[in-house]
Amino acid sequence: MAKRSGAGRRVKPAGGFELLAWYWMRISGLLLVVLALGHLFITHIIYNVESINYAFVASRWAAPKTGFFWRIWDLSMISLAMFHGFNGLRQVLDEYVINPSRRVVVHTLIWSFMFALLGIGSYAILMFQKDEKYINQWELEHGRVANSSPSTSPASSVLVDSTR
Amino acid sequence: MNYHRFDCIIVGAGGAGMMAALESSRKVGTAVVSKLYPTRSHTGAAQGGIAAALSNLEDDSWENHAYDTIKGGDYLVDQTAAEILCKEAVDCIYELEHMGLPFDRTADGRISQRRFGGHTKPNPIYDPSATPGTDAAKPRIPVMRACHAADRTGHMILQTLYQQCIKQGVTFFDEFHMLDLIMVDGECRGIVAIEIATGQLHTFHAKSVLLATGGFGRMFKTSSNAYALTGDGPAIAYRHGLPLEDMEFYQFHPTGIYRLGILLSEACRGDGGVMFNGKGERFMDVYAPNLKDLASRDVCSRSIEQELRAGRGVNGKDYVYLDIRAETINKYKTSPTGSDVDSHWVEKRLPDIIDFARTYLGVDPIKEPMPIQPTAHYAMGGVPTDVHGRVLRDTSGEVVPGLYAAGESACVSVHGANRLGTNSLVDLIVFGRRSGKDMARYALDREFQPFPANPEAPTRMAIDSLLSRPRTEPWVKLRDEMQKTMMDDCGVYRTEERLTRARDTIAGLQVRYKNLGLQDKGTVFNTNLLEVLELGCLLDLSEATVASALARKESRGAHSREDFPNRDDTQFFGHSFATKHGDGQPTVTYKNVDVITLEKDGKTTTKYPLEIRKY
Amino acid sequence: MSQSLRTPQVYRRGFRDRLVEGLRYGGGVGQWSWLIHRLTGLGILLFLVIHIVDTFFVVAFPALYDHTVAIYSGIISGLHPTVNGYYWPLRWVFRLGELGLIASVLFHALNGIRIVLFDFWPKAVNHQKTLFNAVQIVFWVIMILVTIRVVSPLFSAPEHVPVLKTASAPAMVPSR
Amino acid sequence: MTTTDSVRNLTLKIKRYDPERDEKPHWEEYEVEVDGHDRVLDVIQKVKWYQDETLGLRRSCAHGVCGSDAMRINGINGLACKVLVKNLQSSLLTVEPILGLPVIKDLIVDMKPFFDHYKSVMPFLINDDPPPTTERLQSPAERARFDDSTKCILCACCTTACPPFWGDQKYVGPAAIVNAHRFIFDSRDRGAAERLDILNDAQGVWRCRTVFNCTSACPRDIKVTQAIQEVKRAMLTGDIGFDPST
Repeated sequence: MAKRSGAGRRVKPAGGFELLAWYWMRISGLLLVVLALGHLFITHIIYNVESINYAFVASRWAAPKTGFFWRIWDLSMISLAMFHGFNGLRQVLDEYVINPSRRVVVHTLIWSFMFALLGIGSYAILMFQKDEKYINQWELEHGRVANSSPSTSPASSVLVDSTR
Repeated sequence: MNYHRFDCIIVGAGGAGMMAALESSRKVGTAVVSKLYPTRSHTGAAQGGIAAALSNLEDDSWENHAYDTIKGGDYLVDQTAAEILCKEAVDCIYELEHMGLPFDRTADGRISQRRFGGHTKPNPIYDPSATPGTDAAKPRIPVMRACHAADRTGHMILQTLYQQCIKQGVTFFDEFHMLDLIMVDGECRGIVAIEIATGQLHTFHAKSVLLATGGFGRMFKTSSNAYALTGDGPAIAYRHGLPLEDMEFYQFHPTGIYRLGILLSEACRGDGGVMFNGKGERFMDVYAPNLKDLASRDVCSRSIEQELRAGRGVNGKDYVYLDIRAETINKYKTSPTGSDVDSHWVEKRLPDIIDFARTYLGVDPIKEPMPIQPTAHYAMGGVPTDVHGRVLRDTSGEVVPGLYAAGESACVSVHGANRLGTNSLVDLIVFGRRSGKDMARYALDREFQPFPANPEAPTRMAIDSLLSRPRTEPWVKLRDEMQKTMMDDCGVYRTEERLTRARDTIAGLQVRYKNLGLQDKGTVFNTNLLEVLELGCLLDLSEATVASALARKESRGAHSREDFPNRDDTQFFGHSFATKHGDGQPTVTYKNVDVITLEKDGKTTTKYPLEIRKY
Repeated sequence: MSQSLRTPQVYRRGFRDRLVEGLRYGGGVGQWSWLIHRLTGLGILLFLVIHIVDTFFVVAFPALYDHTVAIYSGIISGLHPTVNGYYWPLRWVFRLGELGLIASVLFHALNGIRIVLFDFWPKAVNHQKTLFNAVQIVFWVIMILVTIRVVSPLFSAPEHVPVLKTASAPAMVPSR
Repeated sequence: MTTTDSVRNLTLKIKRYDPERDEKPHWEEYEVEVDGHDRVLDVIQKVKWYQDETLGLRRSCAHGVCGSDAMRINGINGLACKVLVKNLQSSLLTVEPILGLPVIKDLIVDMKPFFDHYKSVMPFLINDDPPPTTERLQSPAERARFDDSTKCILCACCTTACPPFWGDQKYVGPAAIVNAHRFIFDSRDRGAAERLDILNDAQGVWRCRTVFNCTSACPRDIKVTQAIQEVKRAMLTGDIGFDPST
């Protein structure tokens, strides 16, 4: 019988990209369950998706106390989602694109695309500055939006064709 | 183009073939030619165990094993070979274990062993004057000798050997079907084989060729054998005028699944299972008062036949029950552990058997008994060889240079008239290994001999004519008739009348066979062609079997003549050699049995004296 | 090693067959959950791409952003006067799409948890069907509530996005 | 004992392909008389023997231990000799070759890629220490650790039921991983690190998507997915339950 010692029950843990990728999918997936479902809950359940506009975004990202928190939330969500999603896409494509050189092309394309997306997404989150003038202008033109109140509030505005 | 050259060519990738390949490929160039992928070989269907006197659970010795082998074979066993078998078995088991074979284990980590039919040791408390029926009155008692891996021992052996062949880089020609031996001046120089996937013929030039093609149980209707077991090796040797030894001895396993013939291992009874007739009686009490259900296979099969003939089958049908329920084992105190068992224990010991019964019978053996009937199982006979696996040319013992045989296709003769359970696996390993060693030795001292021009020409002609003939009748009609004839007229019980009828039927089928045509004329994976070629082999072997059975006018081991119910050691204490000459019936001659004699006080005695065989 | 030669001709499945042949395979819940997991994943990714681009407009082109998100409510504005207006079927389509998105994310999340359980809780593999049933139950319970919440505003005019100037009553309010 | 001796008619639909005649596979139908204890293999062979001898299939032991006759029966993989007709609901039986391997003829596929994957995981005991004169010791618990994966008969039912394998035939597939598992967790073996290294690859164990088609297709009831998961965890943690360096 092989000797049993509590400490020596092992071989060296394997490392490598695929293992890390697999592990990453689990970890990021679990975090995204909280972040993405939370995000959906806020934007689609607590609020109505129709209440979302520039002013709504501004009221969250540029809020004096909580703005920082929401920006961190959205930034983590977008980065986790990008890496999770595009790694998933890579894994799917790997099953069908077998030719090694085609695979290189595909990988290059999807990762470039991902970084571009991540870039503009992060830029939006980090560089956002509330433009009061624009909000005022918009509200002047279109009427005020009660975007901080839940959609259960009574209807307050009437629709008209702006062109008439 | 399709010419290959190897020192050793091994035909068949079952236990014997791969064991030999492992040995020979260490020293010389070796290739294994097999019509199946190696892991499809029928060694994998062996269930219960492989015997070796390891004494892991109780005291045992290889002499006990040899005694059982010789007695089990009804003394028609070459005793030197049997001693080699039992002595080397121990070593071989350890070798297999070192190769990684996952045997079941005892509590202290050693190879676990179980009881098997006919495996005994002397009873330490034996008292000839004791009242019959008591423990002390039994001269011999069952012993745990069969090393096992649940009830998949053969599967583990086959997998382990294939794994080792991969490790050693043995060359395999998978799905190449041997069609002919290349014999020049009475020696073997290679083989002709067809590559099944393309239909192309290949020639293999070799210094030595091993036939390890397995059995030929498919000549019978109800058989535990695989479809692939068509005896190609022995049949081709037979066509080359080489003899076949002891063909009349064909073992019927007592416990085949009713109607299908699928084997239910003897381990069922080794682990305490009991057989019952339709009246619920444990009939083996009558036929084998000492060992009962653990008597030798031929004894059990005949007992079942007797019960069925007496109308004591279950529900008036032609089957009896095998019962492995824990409560039955406990009631009859047949548990090998000595204490009561539960159904969990049974399930752990016999998982595959239980699975087979559930799948094919719709019976849960944990709750109900299983319907069984005897099934054609194992050919004791085959291509005669010496203890190095070298094929014998005739009864004089002269060998055919370059030709070897091992496993079920060979007859070393360690099984005699009836093989002991588990000894087939021992045979494969021990004599597979010995053949491999001797082939390598032979190949090292010898140059390649000239290869004839176009040795495949006769084979090509035969195939071309088969493919060009119009189809007169379906080939399966011939096969069905052969299987029915062999089962009914050359089965467990035989008579002169039925055997004569069988001889004539087979001869008639041989004639019709020559006119057979095929539906499939293709070259790619033409299984139609292969099945017809295999039928030809089976017909030849049936012919040899019937001829040998007709010639032996006595009952011994698996050969039971109702017209000659007793063993006749004065006339028939010899191995039959059936040899074909031309188109007629084969001639049958006899070779002496190898008996070990001892010199003691100036007197010569035999080491294993002839006894009346009782269990 | 093995010397068996290839037949001159074998049938190899083409790309289409590799993609579709398996759909006829009678796999159990495992296969369907795998397939749905994969499709929802790809769907979410596609949405994410669009979503990131439109969110980028918040910083770059605030007005364009507002015009874009207004389309989600069935309102087209800022284009040519003949096009601008409120289209309730458009609003329905986006609402149902929204429902699909929520369903996708929810299923992907729940089934993802199931997959993670297989990886880190050894016994989970023996209960894969039970776990899939659990995923389904949780999914449908949540989805019913979500559907009510998401679909009910459709039966009244878009309330919170009065993108168009207030004036007389519209002609295109959805019929109830 | 359930004796369903009733004879009935069954339509057998076979996906056929003859490389010498056909461009691509097509379906053919046969009427067969079957009784209750017929296996699917028996039904197919009735066609082969009595109706159309050109039908190609592999078979040998006919009771589920050799692994020759793996095929897709009514949509799912199984051994034709282990599926009983009486357990089929409909009177239509469809059989086709297993998916993912090149088809040679009718129900026969090229098994070479499958065996190449098997061989790639070093499916043999690796232990260079001189063995003792008797057996290497192993406790019943240590033996039980890898018992499930020793049952594999290499029939390819699992590998060809695996969706990732349908897409990418370079994936080693469940069968190869099961056979690696057989040795990784054998306390007598010393090659675990090497095998884990081989399988730690995009076409190794990480291609598994826990679809469970392999587990439900296995005619030997091996918990294939479980074995694969155990290999993954061993890779992550390095824990194989014993110390292979002693």
